[in-house]
Amino acid sequence: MPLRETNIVSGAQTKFGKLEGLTLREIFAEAVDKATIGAGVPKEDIQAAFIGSFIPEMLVHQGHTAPLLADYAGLRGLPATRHEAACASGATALRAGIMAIESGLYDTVLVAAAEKMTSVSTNRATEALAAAADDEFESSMGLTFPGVFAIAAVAHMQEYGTTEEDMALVAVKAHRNAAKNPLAQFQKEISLEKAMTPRYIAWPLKLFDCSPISDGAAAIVLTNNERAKQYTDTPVKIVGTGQASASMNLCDRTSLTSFEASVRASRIAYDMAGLTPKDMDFAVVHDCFTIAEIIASEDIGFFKPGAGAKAVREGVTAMDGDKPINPMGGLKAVGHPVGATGVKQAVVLYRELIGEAGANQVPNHDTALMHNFGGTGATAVVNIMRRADA
Amino acid sequence: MPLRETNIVSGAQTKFGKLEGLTLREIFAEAVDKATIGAGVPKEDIQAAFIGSFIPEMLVHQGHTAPLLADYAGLRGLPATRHEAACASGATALRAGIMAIESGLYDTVLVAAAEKMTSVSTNRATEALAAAADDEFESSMGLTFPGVFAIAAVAHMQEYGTTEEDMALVAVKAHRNAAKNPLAQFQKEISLEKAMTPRYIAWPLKLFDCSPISDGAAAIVLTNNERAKQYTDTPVKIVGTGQASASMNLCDRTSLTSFEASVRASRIAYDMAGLTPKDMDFAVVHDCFTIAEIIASEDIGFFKPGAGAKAVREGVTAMDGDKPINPMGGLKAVGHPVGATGVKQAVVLYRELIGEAGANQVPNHDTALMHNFGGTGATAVVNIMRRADA
Amino acid sequence: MSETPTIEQYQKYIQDHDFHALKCKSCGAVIAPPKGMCYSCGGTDFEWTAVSGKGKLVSYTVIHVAAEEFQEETPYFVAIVELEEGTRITARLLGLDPNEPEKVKLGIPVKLGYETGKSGKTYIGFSPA
Amino acid sequence: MSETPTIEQYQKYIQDHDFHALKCKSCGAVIAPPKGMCYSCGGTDFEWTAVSGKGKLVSYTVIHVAAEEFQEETPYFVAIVELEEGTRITARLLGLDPNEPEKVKLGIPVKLGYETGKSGKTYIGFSPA
Ligand SMILES: [Zn+2]
Ligand SMILES: [Zn+2]
Repeated sequence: MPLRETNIVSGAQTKFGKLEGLTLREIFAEAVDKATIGAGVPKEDIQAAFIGSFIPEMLVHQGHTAPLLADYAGLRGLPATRHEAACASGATALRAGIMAIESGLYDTVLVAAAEKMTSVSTNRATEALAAAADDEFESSMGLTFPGVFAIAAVAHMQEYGTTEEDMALVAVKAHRNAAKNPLAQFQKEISLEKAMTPRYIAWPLKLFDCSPISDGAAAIVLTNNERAKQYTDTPVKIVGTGQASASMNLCDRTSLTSFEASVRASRIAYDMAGLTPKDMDFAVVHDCFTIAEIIASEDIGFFKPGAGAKAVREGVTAMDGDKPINPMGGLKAVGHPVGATGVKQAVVLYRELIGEAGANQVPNHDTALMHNFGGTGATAVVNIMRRADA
Repeated sequence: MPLRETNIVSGAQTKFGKLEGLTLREIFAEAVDKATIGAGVPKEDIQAAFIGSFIPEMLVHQGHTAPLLADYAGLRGLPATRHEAACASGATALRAGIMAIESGLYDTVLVAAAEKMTSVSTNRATEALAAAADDEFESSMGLTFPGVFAIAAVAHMQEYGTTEEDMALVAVKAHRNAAKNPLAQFQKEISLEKAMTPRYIAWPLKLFDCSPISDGAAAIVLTNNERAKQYTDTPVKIVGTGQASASMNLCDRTSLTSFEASVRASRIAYDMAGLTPKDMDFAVVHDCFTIAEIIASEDIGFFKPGAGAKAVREGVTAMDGDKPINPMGGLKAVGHPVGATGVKQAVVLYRELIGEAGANQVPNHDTALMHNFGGTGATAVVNIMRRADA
Repeated sequence: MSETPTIEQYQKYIQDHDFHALKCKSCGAVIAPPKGMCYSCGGTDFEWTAVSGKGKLVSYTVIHVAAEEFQEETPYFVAIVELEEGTRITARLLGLDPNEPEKVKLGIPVKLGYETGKSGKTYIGFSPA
Repeated sequence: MSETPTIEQYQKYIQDHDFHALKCKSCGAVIAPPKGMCYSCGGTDFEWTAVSGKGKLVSYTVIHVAAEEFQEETPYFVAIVELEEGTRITARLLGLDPNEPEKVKLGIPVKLGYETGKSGKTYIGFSPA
């Protein structure tokens, strides 16, 4: 049965990138202000805040971030909880918001997420990100976050003939889309040649296969059916939601060419919504690395296993293709402030679905899917959204 | 309106203390096994896991802890999310579990929490705990976690005449109760004289005013009304739940002698349950420091502002008093593996309410309240529970 | 952007021994430490303001066990002070003996100053006025 | 308690160049790295078992950008290897040139060994059999 009560009535993000001179809480407050007072939702209407952030402990030496961020953003006193699932932190906060609305405990809630990553060195950020993998059995032998995806890439290349060039084409598409997105970290197209520059991070993944280190925040407001119309004429309904996990260790997974948690989460979300991949007009997927977008496009059922690379080559996932993926530029080119990404994805769906994505607007925009995953696929969240009037 | 669907059908904790040679995941799995297979709840019945942990990033260099812990404990593939609110991490995980059940998205869920603190030095643990305060404006000038409670203690002493001896009596009571609790870190009574040993941590708080550094885990199973009876004849219903926040900075609070988030959270919980402090047979409150128990006993409405110390002196909060508080020994003597505490409190309520608290059984046990708070009171969660047959 | 008060600038003012608070452009409330929204009126536009430096002692402690970074500085006072302008801030206490904390009286008038710790970091501090 | 396999002991075996896996007492499944519950049968009782050390290469990468602790060791291989006994583990690859990763073939037989990194820590590694 589709979710009954959950509507998105506003959504906003800060610019992503190196936000010089601004702290985590200032970035967070900017997104909250845009999604509340900036969108006609008074802060007094917000009854609870569900906040995603991955690793402020290591990046800015701050835990207990939810009340801190909520208070700074003028949401003093509200129940404010932080949700952490590595790169899926944002989407797990969103799911908490969904359950809060569906349970009837709250009418209107804020879901917001932020990460401040650029105040530490690249090695230190790499170390913080490695906390998303298994410290005892992976990170402690020097396996990195890109390294895990590189291992998946090598398996995918071997099994399906995916090439380094296919991966590079994902980066080229991401930059092409982001070039029109004023909130993106990189607003410049890149050539295939440039994307293929052999600067290896974790072979065979090169610099341009990797999403950057970014600061940023995003926020949305969820409300129930009764209240939705008081904020907007075009609420977006979340009709299906799925979350699944897998073993943290890549070595314990059944398959290296598919992320089982993504497959399971999307199946649950489709079943709940009563929809299939064919019904999706577009998708926003978790392209932390180029290979991750290819695998995700297969895992969510847009393409058969192994057919993801071909879809990229043939432009099927381009903005004007049959199944646009990451029409605003994805993590790769818009940036990846880790914990914020899941909520930013919801903002992208919201803006595209209501037809306010500007130069990045996809032509068909009734129904879409977001796919956010955590770490190396140990957490996956899939949400299916639909314009209320669609 | 009271919560309708949420039942606790099992609850267990590991021993708290220095659990030598065991990692976070092993401790976690022990609690999960006790609360599932050990209590007649097959793991296959669990549909989602809500996990509390405060700061594994700094204590054991591990983020993305929910899928890691769930997988290790044999809950592979389930949606598993981590909830963080400093020392209230456990209770925020519990609230997520409540909303999951009330929303109808899940029938049976696990709420579990763990912390491994003893693998680092005391200074390092102090630093990790300080991440629960405001890094920019408190921790960065050397204010510690005990320091914040010391500031509150000084204000309480000035305003109400509370004394260092009153605080020491809280410690004496905690140790007296814990002496009968085989899972407690300290199972030895202490004299008032010993509790008054002038070894200051943050003046006027002394060593025996502070809860210890501990390892430990706790887990409970929540299920809806339809399923509850298949696991136990004595489910415990969660009838009211409240959460509130306050500014992170103590200096921004209206009052230093009361934690406003505790007052607000308990008011919400009482209103939801349709009950008052008079209806409570006993309470488990967050006694991270002795002064915190005194203030909490006032904030939850058991005693008037300023009357908490008198209640301790007169034995009202003792196991055989009119309003027993922390009958199993509290954080002070049972231990305080930070993120695990909120779930452990729920386990205590569950065991007391169903009459299985052994030597620590309170005489009246129909209805009770748990109060868990985070950091220096910036998060507070209050839940009111009642035996289903009461 | 450059005129909008930031936390970075707030901290820099302290390091420069030139404490500034925020002032709400809508209602005039003086706010420190910085907030993104005025507690009094909900305004979000702020400007810098100097303060008189006069205040009174609200409460305090003496830290004996600290995070590694500060352990060398123990014992030291940390206090909450209410400024004449109405806002409260967390600061060190100066000119008092941390080994005789019971001699300090709440409510005494204090004045703003600065202290440089062994770490080289400068803290706001208040001494009896 | 002392006979129950722990993660601490698993790591110690590796440091001692004496790799051991867990064996499920109910179904005999060999498991490494350690788990609290057997994936095959749901059992929770384990004992230590030695392994043949034979396996095959499932996939791999070469790390160029690492956490600070490992940066000095770059470039280095990290691989997933499936042991003859059926379980898969993450390990270093030994005896191959990390500057020519494209020459490594998936599926090749490998045998268990050890490598001590510049940090002084010992890793499990596999070299072509
Ligand atoms: Zn104002
Ligand atoms: Zn088995």
